Amino acid sequence: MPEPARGLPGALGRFRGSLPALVVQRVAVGLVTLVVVSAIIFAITSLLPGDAAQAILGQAATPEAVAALRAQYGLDQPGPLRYLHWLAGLATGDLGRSYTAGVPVADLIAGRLPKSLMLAATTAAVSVPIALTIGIVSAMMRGGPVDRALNLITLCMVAVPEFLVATIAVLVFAVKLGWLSALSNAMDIATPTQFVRAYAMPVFTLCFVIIAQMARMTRAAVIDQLSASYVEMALLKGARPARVALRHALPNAIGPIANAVALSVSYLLGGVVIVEAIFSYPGVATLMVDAVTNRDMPIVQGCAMIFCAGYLLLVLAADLIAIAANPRLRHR
Amino acid sequence: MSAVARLATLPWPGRIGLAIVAFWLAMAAFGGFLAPHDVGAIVSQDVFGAFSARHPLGTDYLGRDMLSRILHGSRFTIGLALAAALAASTCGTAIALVAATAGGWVDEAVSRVMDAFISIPSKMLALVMVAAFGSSPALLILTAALSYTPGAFRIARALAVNVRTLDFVQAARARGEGLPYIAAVEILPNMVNPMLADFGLRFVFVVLLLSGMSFLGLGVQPPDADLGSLVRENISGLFEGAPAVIVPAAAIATLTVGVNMLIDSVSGRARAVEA
Amino acid sequence: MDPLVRVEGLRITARKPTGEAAVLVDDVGFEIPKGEVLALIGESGSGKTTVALSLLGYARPGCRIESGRIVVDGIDVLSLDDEGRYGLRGRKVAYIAQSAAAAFNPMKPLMDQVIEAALIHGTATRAAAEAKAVALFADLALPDPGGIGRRYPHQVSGGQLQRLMAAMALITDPGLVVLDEPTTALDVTTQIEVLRAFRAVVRDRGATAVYVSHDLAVVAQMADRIVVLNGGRARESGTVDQVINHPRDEYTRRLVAAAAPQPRGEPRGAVETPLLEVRALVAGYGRLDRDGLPAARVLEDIDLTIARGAAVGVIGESGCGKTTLARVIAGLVPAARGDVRFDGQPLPTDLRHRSREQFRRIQIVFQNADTVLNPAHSIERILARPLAFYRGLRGEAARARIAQLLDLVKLPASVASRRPSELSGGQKQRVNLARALAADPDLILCDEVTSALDTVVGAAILDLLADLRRELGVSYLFISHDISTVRAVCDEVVVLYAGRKVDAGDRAAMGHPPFHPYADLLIASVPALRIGWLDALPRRLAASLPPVGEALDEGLCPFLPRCAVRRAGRCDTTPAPKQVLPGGREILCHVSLDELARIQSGGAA
Amino acid sequence: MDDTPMPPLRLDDLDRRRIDAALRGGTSRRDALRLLAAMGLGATAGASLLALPSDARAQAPRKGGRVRAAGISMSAADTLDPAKGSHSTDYTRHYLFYSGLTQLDGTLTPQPALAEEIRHEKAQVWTFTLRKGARFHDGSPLTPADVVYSLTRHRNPATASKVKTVAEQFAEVKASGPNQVQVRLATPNADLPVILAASHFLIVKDGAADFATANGTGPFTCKEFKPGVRTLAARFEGYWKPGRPYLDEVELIGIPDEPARVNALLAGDVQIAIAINARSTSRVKSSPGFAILETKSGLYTDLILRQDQAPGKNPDFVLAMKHLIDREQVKSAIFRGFAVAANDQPLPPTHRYFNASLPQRAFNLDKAKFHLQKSGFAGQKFPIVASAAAEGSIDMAVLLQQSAAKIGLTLQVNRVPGDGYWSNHWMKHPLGFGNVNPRPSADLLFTQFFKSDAPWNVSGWKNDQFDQLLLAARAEADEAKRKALYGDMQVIVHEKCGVGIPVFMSYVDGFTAKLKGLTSIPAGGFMGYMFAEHVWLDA
Repeated sequence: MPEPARGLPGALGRFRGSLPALVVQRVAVGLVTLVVVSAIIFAITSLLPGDAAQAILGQAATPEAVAALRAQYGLDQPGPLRYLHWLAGLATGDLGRSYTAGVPVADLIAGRLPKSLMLAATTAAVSVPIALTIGIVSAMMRGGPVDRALNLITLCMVAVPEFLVATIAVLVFAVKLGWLSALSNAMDIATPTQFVRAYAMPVFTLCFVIIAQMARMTRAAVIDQLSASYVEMALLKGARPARVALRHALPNAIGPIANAVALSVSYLLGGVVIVEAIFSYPGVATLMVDAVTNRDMPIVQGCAMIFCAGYLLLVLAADLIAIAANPRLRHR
Repeated sequence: MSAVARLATLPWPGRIGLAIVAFWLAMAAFGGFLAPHDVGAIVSQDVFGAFSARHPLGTDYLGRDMLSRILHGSRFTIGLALAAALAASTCGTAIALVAATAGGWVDEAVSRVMDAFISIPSKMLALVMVAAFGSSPALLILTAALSYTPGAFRIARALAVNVRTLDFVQAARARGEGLPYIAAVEILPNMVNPMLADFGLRFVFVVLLLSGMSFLGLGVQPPDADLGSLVRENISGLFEGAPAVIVPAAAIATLTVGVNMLIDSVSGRARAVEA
Repeated sequence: MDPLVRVEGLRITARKPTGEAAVLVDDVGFEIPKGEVLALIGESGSGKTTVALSLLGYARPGCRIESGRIVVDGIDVLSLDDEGRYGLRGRKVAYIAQSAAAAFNPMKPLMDQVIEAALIHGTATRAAAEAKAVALFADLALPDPGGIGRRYPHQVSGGQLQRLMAAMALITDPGLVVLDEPTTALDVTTQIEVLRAFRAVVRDRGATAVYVSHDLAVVAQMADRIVVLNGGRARESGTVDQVINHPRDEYTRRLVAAAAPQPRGEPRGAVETPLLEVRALVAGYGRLDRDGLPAARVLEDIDLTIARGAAVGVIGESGCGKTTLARVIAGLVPAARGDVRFDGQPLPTDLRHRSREQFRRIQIVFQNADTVLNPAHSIERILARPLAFYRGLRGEAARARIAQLLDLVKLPASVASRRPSELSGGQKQRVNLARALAADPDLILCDEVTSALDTVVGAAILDLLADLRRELGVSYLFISHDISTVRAVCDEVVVLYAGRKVDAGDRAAMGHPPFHPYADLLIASVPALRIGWLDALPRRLAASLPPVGEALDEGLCPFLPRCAVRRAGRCDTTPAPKQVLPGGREILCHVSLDELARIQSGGAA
Repeated sequence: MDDTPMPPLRLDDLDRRRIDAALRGGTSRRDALRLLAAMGLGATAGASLLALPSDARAQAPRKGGRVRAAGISMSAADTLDPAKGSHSTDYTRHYLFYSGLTQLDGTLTPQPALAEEIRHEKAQVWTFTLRKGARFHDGSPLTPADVVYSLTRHRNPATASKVKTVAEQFAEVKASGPNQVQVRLATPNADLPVILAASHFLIVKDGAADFATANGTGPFTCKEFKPGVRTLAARFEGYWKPGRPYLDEVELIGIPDEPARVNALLAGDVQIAIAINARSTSRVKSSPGFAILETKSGLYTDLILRQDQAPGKNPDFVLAMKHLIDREQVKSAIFRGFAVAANDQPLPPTHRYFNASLPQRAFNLDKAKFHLQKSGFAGQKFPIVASAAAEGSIDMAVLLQQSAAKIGLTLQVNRVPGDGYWSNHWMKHPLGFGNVNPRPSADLLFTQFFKSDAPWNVSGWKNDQFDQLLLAARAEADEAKRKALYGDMQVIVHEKCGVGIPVFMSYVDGFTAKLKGLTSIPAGGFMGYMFAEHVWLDA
């Protein structure tokens, strides 16, 4: 699940100097993080019993067959050595070759990443406005029945297992009503109608998962600001509550909100295994899960890199938005 | 103002939440003993049976008594989720305190590692962990804690950094206090309430992770099943509206909502009192 | 004729989180004829702001206007519905808040905020409103009236913000303006400018105003009538002259007395062995450059000596480096140059190299009592810590000592069990002080200990400090922006400007010219409790100076741009010399002391 | 399975010509008869050969149309290399694009396919005469070289073939004529034609190594193949079966989640879905316009008791466990009746070598208790390893746990992840589960899973008598004798082997009623994974 954010993102505290400088610094730090991730991934996956050779042969795994295959994949080399090889490859932009499929990992990911991004983007496009609206409304009516109701609803939404939401949605909209397609393998989409048919339900399901998070964070951030004295000042100028919330409080809350959104959206890259499985949506998350079950470490690593990079980019974007929105940081 | 004192003056949502939480805690504690049937016993020929006198909550996909299975299952969901969420929040806070008070490269390094962990999808982590060490309650807790500690850390660190700049911390430094004292005695108590609120959501996440894991065929060992697994294993009864799907789902919903109602009003109240 | 504002039997209550109601304002009533300025005087918690806000039909969250009647310009405010109130606020009644820095939205350009009310109420088109705003900026003597509107709050000074807020209030030509402590957050030198500007606009427009303040001296300059509030009740009301010159109410008398603080304790020569010696100190913040100097230098070449049992005051406007000085001595900010000796021993300016004993003997009391006490701990725990930490005192012994300490700072023993949030500002400051005393220190660094407090409470704290010094023989480094408080407690006074020590001398010497031009400005800027003081200000302080073109290079007198007596060809070319008088008086200036003395005793420049 | 109507392919007079050729052809009549025998075609079977299936008479197949089929799995590991095929979706994909030398029919009897004529000497030296006019998708004709390459590549470890062990018995494979291939086996094996019908032995182009796309002689050409996404197949006009296939296009996808698969079918997103959970069948049947096809088969999930370690070492414990299996409950509770009770031996009742005289072992707590006491393991606690990888094993384990509790035996179910199950858990625990797909040939089944030195001798038992019988049966060409030998082997396994086989499960496919020509081929779901070339869409 995505994670909440409070206050300005940590990096902003340390933020010194110009925007380009910040970006450069963050990208550098990001690269370090990527290496850390790869190391962690490698460490934990090396705990897995069995390897690609055994996984591929399955029931047919006889010792000599396995040995032969290991030799073929270079699995007979010591683990750390393989890791270093992989790192070296990464440095030259080569993610390595999949054991099971035999094709370059880059190709496999390239085939699916656009789909994952599309799903994430669509979901974000739908959920973020809804979440912000809910958050702002309940912030304005904080403590009131509307606030409580929204809070309860969003909580219930996040509380239902997503595979249940997905299955119910399919049952209703695809099977019973026949409006939408039960599958969204997102192949041959030409018309907007097809697009909607394919994406409506995965997006719907994912909205259930992430809206609550963002809404609650937005609410918190806006309420934070509503207690500021410039808000009282605005009220004393005769501004109506809506104007106060939207024109005054909201701009000041953009930092934390952007951060919360970034975290939620980053979940849409790697956390959507279940939705991808149920709608047989060919995304990167499924690719990684399969890779884990097939012990296809190059793919696992590659996907991990993608997710991490995506997460870092999103957080960076959030920080930049916060900076752009904040004159104190903009004009220095 | 002590937690107990707070509970005494709760507003109605808090009281409702308290009631729900209390109910589920009771279920977790004694449910197993109240169960009319053994958790694995097949007691009926008809599967996905409806609500009936013999089986108040119907029967599941094998014809087992749902009431008994939920009574047993709630123990796992609540136990695991509580333990994991607690572990995550505590570890996250502790690490954040160290990072925030030590600052400098320690802070940097810790933050990088945490970022790294955040960016690893929790379900993926669960998959690997279970595949590597087999599925036991301890491991499930460890996994969930591992996935949600970084999130808690993020928040805790943000809080700690804010508190760190406050005058009373400066005063402590000027008094010559050591970092551990400042972290534990000066900063920590002022982070408890927001972390408490955060704990609520984290609890939900763990419950969801557990059901997510059941989807991937992980989770507690049969014949036992956590609430999420109960929903999952009976999902094919959904279209005929079998209680076997609806009841555990409802259970999860009430549980998570209850916990959050309680925590929201407790920490909210605390804030009001200090303000 | 019939008054513009009539308030009758106003009663406002608040609901505490714990449930029970508290009366904030009880049975308050007054009238304001059109064109008059009424002052609401009282310390914090007296309900003055609550009353002021009620004039806009506004009560802070958790507060409720229970009963009473408020009529403004014929409108019965309390009977208005939401729409009616929106129509009233910012149109009929405008508000100027205490801290402009907080009251401006940091995210929006100033102009948008200044004209917002006009747009909300549709009193003018955007263009017309902006034109009007620019005119107001000019009237309020704001620099670059045409352009300042495009800036953001963080880009202008506090004084300017305060004046911008006035413009914001006047943009709709409201019938009534409510000014809530509009200058409290400002330096005295800035305060004058702002007061002048306010007075000008209020007078010119014949506006009716409510001026909320805790400072009689300021009110004496601004108001026609005064209502003295205390504990939510009106203690006395009358014309300014009546209230400040012939106060009837006992509380009012205390207020008047506190307004002009009297010297406390006998001045003592610095004959004894020096306790603290600061030599050629340079300090600041940010990265250190090649020669170990910080990016932002805050203190330049500071010399300072505090004798055992002496009290040295450091004054200067905000940002002059006085707080940094205290923090360097406390070890919170490392010194880049120079050395600090304590009791003859060199004192490491880095916390980590100080012994616990050194920590114990030097205690710092921070300015803001609200944030300096850990809200999560009880008072007992707060006081117990230093006892245990420095002296290993625990259990009964500690409890006994805590009782003593509380008694020492004149607090009831009952507060021990409370939490800071349950104490008043003055009480917190006493606890803050008690915590320092718990260490039995030789030197206490007092950083603006009274500036956050009301005059009466502040005065009490000053008395306390003086007593403690007499009884315990502790030394003080007393930091303040207010020369009168410093004069009240200190033997010697050091004047800092932009990190430089520009003037220094003992209390007596600081009582009369010659002064360093900045010290002169500082001293003369302190409002006197005298009607018409503001108009009677010497011209040299009023004079607006041509700006100094090029940036000053290091070493030159930092006050040059604001200096009324600057000498072209000297001040802007060579660093100012240190002129020393008998009695250890030091002044950093080119102008000869005689000439300074002549100018400052009223002669022409 | 005499009740199942013969697939329409029987109509082709081409097939009749094949039989005649076999009967008359160069070979001696004895060999030919023996061939037929080997292929299980007694006189009766031969007669049924000409019987027209009812539904086929009812309406003539219609050409055209597009079908989307939902398999179980899809992952980056999907492959177009027959040798690597590891699950039903792979097999189905391979049958789309490739043909084998032989092909199984509704009775699992091998019919010559790319091999027009099959002869053998003592079931050891086999000669295949290749069909003339069979072409690859790239237009090139089928040559002996292609066959030789396709059969020999399995032995090369680099191929990572699933049937490497099976292919070990090909002592020599060589072109023995312009369009003849000769296979010499290490030991006689009358079931070679059956073995060669398996998807792994489908014929690829000589030298084929890169399987980014498929070039076979199968009914469809590969239009698009995205591992883990979908396979798109278009009709191959040059297919060697005249008039086949009927469908213009077939799209094969995988939907791992069973409810999702059923929903996709009922929502009309797919026209046919494999492996419908028994619990969902009522739902599919009750939805108008949809039907299910149950294929009774030899598929089973078996309880494995290692006999080379405690407690399985003890024959009484083994018997106790076998008596603990409540086959009726397994059948009804877990498989909702879509299974037939098994008798702790691997041949299903439908198999032609099934030993009907072997009495059915029943669920009997008393006997179980008796044997448990005798074994001395009463009151003890054992972990029993189950996994989703072995279908139904988790539920079976739970049922077993229940009945075991009744006789004072504590079984602790240990569910392990499906991934890595076969390499890390299967056959590695004292008590565990396995899963065996139907093997058309009894010999193959016994050789692979029960021979003492078999790589998958799951219970690790050693029974010389059994091994001798196996070799004898393999060489024995006389049907009656063979059946007797296999009968004895079934008894031995039933009595002694540490393998408990509760039920044989049915394959259940769900499909839209518009889809015609779908019949059972018990080698697996989807008509033994070969549905694509047989079915057509009604207008």
